[in-house]
Amino acid sequence: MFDVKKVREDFPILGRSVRGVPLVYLDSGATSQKPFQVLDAERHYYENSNAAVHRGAHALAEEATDAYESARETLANFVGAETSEIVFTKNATEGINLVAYAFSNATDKARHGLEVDPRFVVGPGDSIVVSEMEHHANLIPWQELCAKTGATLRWFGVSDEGRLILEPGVIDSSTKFVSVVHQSNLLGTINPVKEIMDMAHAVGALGMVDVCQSVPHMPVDVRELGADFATWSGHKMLGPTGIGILWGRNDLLNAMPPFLTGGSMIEMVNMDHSTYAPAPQRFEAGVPMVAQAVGLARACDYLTDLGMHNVFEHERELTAYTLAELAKVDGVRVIGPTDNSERGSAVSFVVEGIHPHDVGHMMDAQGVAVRVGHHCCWPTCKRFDVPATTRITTYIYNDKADIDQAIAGIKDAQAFFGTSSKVSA
Amino acid sequence: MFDVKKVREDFPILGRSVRGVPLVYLDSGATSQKPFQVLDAERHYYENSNAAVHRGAHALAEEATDAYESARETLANFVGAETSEIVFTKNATEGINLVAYAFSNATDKARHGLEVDPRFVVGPGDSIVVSEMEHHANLIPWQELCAKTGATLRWFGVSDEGRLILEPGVIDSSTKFVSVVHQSNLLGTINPVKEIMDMAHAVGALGMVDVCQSVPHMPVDVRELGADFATWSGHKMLGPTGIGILWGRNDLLNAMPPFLTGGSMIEMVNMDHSTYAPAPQRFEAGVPMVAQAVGLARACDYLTDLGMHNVFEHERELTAYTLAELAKVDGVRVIGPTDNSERGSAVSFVVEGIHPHDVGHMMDAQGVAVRVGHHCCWPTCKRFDVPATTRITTYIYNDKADIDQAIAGIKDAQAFFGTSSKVSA
Amino acid sequence: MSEDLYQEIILDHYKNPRGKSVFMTSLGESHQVNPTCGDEVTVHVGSGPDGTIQVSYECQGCSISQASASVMSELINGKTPEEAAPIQAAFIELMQSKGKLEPDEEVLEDGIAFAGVSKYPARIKCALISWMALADAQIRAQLTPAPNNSGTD
Amino acid sequence: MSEDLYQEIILDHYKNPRGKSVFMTSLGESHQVNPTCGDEVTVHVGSGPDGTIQVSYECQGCSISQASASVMSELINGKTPEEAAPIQAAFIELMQSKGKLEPDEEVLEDGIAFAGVSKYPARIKCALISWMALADAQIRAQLTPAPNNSGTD
Ligand SMILES: Cc1ncc(COP(=O)(O)O)c(C=O)c1O
Ligand SMILES: Cc1ncc(COP(=O)(O)O)c(C=O)c1O
Repeated sequence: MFDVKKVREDFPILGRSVRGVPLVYLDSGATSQKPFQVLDAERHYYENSNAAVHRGAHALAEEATDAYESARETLANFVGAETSEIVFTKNATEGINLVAYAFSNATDKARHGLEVDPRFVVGPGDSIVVSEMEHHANLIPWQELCAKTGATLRWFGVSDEGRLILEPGVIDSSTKFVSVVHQSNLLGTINPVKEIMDMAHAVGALGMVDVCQSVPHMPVDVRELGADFATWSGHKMLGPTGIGILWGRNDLLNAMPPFLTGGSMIEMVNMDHSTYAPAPQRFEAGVPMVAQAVGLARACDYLTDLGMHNVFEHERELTAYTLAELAKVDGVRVIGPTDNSERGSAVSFVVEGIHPHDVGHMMDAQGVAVRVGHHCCWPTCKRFDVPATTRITTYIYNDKADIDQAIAGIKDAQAFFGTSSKVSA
Repeated sequence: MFDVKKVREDFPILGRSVRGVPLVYLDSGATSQKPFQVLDAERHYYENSNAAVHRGAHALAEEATDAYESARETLANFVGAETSEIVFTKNATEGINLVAYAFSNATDKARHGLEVDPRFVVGPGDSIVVSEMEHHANLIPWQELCAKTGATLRWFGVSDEGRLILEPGVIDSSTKFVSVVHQSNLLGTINPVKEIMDMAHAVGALGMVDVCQSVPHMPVDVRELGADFATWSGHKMLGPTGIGILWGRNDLLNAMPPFLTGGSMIEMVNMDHSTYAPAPQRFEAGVPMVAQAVGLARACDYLTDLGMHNVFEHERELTAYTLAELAKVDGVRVIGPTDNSERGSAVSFVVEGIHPHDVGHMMDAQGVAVRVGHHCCWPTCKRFDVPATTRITTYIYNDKADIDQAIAGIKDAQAFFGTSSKVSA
Repeated sequence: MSEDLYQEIILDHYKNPRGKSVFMTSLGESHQVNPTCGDEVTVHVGSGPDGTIQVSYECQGCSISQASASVMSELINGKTPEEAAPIQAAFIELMQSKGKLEPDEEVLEDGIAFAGVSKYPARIKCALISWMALADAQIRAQLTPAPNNSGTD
Repeated sequence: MSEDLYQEIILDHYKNPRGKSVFMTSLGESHQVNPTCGDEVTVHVGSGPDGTIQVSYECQGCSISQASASVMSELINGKTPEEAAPIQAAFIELMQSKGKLEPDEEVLEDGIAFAGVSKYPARIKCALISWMALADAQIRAQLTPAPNNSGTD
């Protein structure tokens, strides 16, 4: 196991005060903080090798291209993928949209008599399957695809314990695509994605897993997901803002029409017709986020040095502690699994009689940064009949003292709003 | 006017050696270098205020949101726009695609009976107009739109002098959209975009200007372009990689269907239906490139301190010098305007008997970084019957000594390949 | 601590909301949602026999949004559109002031308690949501001050 | 300077290209383009009476791509598919070596001059393009060594 105290030294921001008290950052599920090693790597790139990649023959351009492509290799190794299967996007949201647009673009082109891979053509009578615990990023692109093509959106429901209800018949022969979250950012649930992807493949559908909350927090091998695509963001795993990853099976990426089009993704260009490069270039139009790729690769190295198994174990322990401490506070209800198996470190809760906004505010006044709201899972909130939740999420730099501080904040809120007789120390 | 020597001190990379000789960077048209002020601003954000914007209520989230939205304001002021008209994208390529997808998405939705603004619905019989000097980023998205909708792509040709030929009839009553480049990245030509936008509006079409090569190099007021949309990249104007801008008239942005969908761009979300926020949020799905926005705003301030008029004058002078010096070298043919009016600082040329790749290589051996190839304007190369060109582009940190070094490299190439009797010193 | 946000007046309005259900005929209704937290408010606007505004509302949200709706109803109910307009403008101005405005108690009465909210960008929307719904409902009910300052329907 | 890139041998092949038009019946043709610079090469493959490979090519491109095509034709023309295969493999390996491989003159002859090119990532494609076209044309002409190592058609 690693030394949290030592890890914290790598994160200058954690030494900060907010509202006059020391910062306790428990919002890594929204975005993680960055170690100086990542910031140094980005800066080193800018100060030494910055140039347009894949477009120049001079020395700097060669160095920049090498830095960018090496970063791709690091990312591929981090999740057990082939280098050519790693597409850099600006965030996970773009990754999911990229795949959704492969369907609408292929469908449009098929209508105009162009040759496309039939697996990406959808229309009335076809279905797309998601779940009731999806982040908006893995819901709305599919709603939009259905609105544009006439396909139908279906979803797996969620049990009172916050587990997926894998009802038979949701996925059936009409299903063309299945996309589910690996670890829910609101409930913390870890879903049996391999089983779901197998269900998809059994009916000839393709499948994607939203690994935004799993790749930063546990060892993930994309081959073991059983999926065709997976996507996540760099900013949640110690990396810079503005970069994400789409992993896709090579044969599928090469069977998809392009998404964003322009420079660097072409093979031949004429005024009236163009042909396109193979993946991953096909999906990286324009000058890409080179410095961010370099920074993200450094973040992978940082996590690899800690060991992703250790990261998972560290957070498992913190989650157990968080669940236990919350259980001791009267009037607190956890939304999501309360037993610590098949769940990650996101813990959402509501406090009886106090709106999550007010809970979060009282915690913030103690320096505790937690997120309040629907966490971009509004339908999940509705499923649990709450307008919003307060959410604690942890990472490698958090310890039990941080959780204690959060609990104290909750008790403060209860005392302040008079919903509890116990006043915190 | 500003002091180039002092400016250079802000760019650590310019002190570098490549291939054993001092670097002469003449490839800013591909991407610019970054002053330490921009890098410091990004780092300061990461080390002090990093959090997910628009999604948290805690102190850091408020600071991050403020940093991000202040950056938007700075960008708006830089080009005379309203703050709500500035959409952050990952690069200019995304900006153009965003607009192109507004058309294909609206067209798809109209087909399925959904209410959309008819200005964005296109089909057979409609035309889209570009020019023969467009960057691939402003060509292929429109080819793709036409392939998906049955609309027809038309274009203005280019004269031997590298000027647009504004033939009547190219834009006519069938035209739904016109998109042209402000300053060609290959030819250097500055186009009469106001006139072209007026032609578009006269037939009821909407119009966009690709300002990738103008905003970094001259004062640009988006209102004076006469356009409905304009787009550019941050990395060409001293800013970080991974960020660009789409400017759009507010009423139009709000009349467009969304492009990327997911978190932060919503108004209401249900499992089967969602509604969307107004612009600019509508077009910024997912956690955005916050640090990059902060860095880019700092780049705007840096340029504003120099004065964009001064930047333009400085480069005008350098361009005049470059054209004059190239004219003295036997066997060099400039592709693009040779008189220094209505042109920017990109100077493309071919050297008789030597392939541009070889010219560029010999210059690189002298430390001179220039770009060789089709510069993502392959059809423009074909128009001039050259496979590629060598291109000199300058910026605020270049001076005449840099041009001298480039000319020496060209002469070296001629001597080496035996195409000239004069051997360089 | 949180004194600048949670003034006594705010807590009082939160715990004892005023004017939640005024009996009236609704002439205009507006439903507003805060997309970042899911809070919802519905405001109905009617007209009294003397041409004054009648307001009723339902609000699901945090203490700030509930207290603000209560204050809003107390301040606006029974005012003519002409009397209400400067109060509405003053409250919106206060919320946009980033804590830098000294509110006028003559105009805003209990509303001055929200001065501290304007220092918390994420909470400003909570305080404003019922006022936004009011303005929208007034337009629908055509109960804005004459001459009609339309343009946002 | 540029000695490691522009060897005398390369300049010689560039200025005096060998085997540009071999008279033959084309059994397979491949047109390849370098998308970053617009260079184009077309390679035709035929078969001699003794089952050897005949190669002819047209090339529009830089000195490296032209010289490489010339060397390619010189090395491959008149070889059986079995004899050609190790030469092709050796050249590709050399190009991917980042300057760290000592080329075998026995196998590559003039091709060893390209060792320096492998240090310039942006030029490797130039050196390889004609060899890629050759491999592709061979597959189309079914002039690959038996047993057929297919899988890339
Ligand atoms: C004129 C022009 N348009 C569009 C682009 C595309 O910009 P980016 O690659 O940053 O998206 C460029 C630069 O490459 C350009 O010079
Ligand atoms: C499960 C899940 N999916 C998707 C996303 C979207 O990621 P981003 O906003 O970085 O695109 C997030 C994070 O916000 C997430 O937690």
